[in-house]
Amino acid sequence: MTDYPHAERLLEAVIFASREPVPLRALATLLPDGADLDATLAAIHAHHAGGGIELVEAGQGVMFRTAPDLAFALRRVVEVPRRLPRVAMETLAIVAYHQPVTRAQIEEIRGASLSQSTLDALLEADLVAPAGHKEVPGRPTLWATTPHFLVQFGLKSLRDLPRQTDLLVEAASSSADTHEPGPADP
Amino acid sequence: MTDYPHAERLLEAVIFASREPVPLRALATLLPDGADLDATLAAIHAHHAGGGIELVEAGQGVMFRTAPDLAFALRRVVEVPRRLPRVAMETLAIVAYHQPVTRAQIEEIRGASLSQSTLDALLEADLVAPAGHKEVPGRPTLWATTPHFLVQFGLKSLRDLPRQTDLLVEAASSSADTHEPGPADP
Amino acid sequence: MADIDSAPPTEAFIVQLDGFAGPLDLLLDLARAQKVDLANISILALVEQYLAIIEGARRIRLELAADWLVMAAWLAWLKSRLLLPEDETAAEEGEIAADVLAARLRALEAIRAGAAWLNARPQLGQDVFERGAPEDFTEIDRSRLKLDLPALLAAYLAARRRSGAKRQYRPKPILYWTAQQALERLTRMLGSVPGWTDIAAFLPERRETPLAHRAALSSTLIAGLELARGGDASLRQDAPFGPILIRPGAEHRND
Repeated sequence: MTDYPHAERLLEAVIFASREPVPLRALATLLPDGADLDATLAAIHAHHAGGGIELVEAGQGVMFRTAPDLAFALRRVVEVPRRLPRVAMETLAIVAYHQPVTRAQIEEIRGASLSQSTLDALLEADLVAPAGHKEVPGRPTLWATTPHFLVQFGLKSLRDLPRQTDLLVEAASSSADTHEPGPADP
Repeated sequence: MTDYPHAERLLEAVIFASREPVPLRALATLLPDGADLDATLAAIHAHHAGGGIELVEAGQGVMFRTAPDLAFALRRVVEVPRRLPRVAMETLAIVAYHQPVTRAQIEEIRGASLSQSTLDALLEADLVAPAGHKEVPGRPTLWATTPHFLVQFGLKSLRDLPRQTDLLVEAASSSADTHEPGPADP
Repeated sequence: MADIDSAPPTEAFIVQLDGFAGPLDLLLDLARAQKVDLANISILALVEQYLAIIEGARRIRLELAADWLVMAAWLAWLKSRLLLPEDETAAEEGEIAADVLAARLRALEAIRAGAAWLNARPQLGQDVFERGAPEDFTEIDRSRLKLDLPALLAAYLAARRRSGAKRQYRPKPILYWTAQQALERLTRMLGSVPGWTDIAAFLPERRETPLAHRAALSSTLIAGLELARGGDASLRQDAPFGPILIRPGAEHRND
């Protein structure tokens, strides 16, 4: 369509194929005799003006970049969902099965202390929420799962969780003394 | 300085940004409503005609690459891997024409054993790849060309390979010269 | 066909035998040297040239690769069939074998032409070049959580199993009211009671078993004695096995 001088074609190709911005000095050595570097670069720049790509200066050299205003249209968002850390998942599961439940109870069931960051992560993900206080000295906060928890796990209600007895065949008897009722129990 | 429609700018940018060919389907999803893919690509192609880079179809998509006639000048600037030796090219041609093909079949056609270094070179260049096993005793590996093979040689599909009978006529008419030009040359 | 015998390039071939990728490669080159369509080459002339080259090569280098010699033996057999067939069957065998050889040469020639065609194309990375510095507009969004029920259940089982395993080593929890607990309760409550009060009033509300009740009573008595020792409370029992009364303050102050 346009009439390209050889110098312009050559520099365009070299800048295109290079991995790094091409230093002006390197471009100058490539130019055919008599061709002017600035004029050639200006011609390349003009040829692409208003197009999808543009010639830009970078450091001591030049390079092609896609036009910045197109970045939004070209942006492709790839969702890579995170997994909850194991500790958070276990805590969530205990809240789901034993709610409403105090922090101390969670710690007893897991047999390990519960860090604030784990609880924060579950709160931030809107998976657990405070559900009043237990009426014992110190009035500790009770924790329960949120409606969002049900949505996230594709459950219609807490009753959709498998019963503890179906899940914990051998642990069911040993758990009888401390924390019996599962969410499916009335 | 041409007046660019938005669709043209957008596709130019997205094809330019990628090192690999961009599948036509991906381009179609990016296209603004009402814009025609073929027409837009034709416009981009025309805009770059005669320039240092050109739009070509390769594999299932389109890509920009430098103009072939600049090869000599570019080889001085851009690092170029060694060309495949004749044995490797012949082996590649056998795989291309007879795929999927076993090693024994390749050796039968060339009347010589296939060296490990030749196979390594083709694998390393991502030109051939295993394509299952032949269901005969010993279940030998079958070999086929890769998608990159098409890109490397600027082919849209394996159907772009000239027919062997046409090649023989070509070879016979150009008598016993060593390297006759292929039909793709102007 | 006239110049086949006039220009046998045997000397050159002997020297360059290593340059050929096997006997078939050499045969094809010899065939091409006949400068005619591969369909019309003289197999007999080809065979004689090959045998001459191998013969010459053996004079120079005894260690000739096996496949060159195998091909030579087969071609010698083919030559005998083509030149002096013992009978009609032998002649037919010779013709078939010659056809097979010609077909193999044509197949190899076609592949060579294919390789040449590929070689003549502008190759990416050799003659034409892709974008050197590609741009990636992909953004990774890790804000969403990957949650599924099996993982939740597995986590629950893991938590229960671990704590279950731990529980086996734990001593049985003390369910009884300790003297320490009684002391705290008594200290807290005694201030709000003006006069003599049955010590049983200071027992905790929850006493599941008679044993727990007796344990709580004795703990509270010990706590009362402890307070009396420090002068913070006074104790009194009016009759044997009667109720034990307690009030804040030392004994002598009220007498």
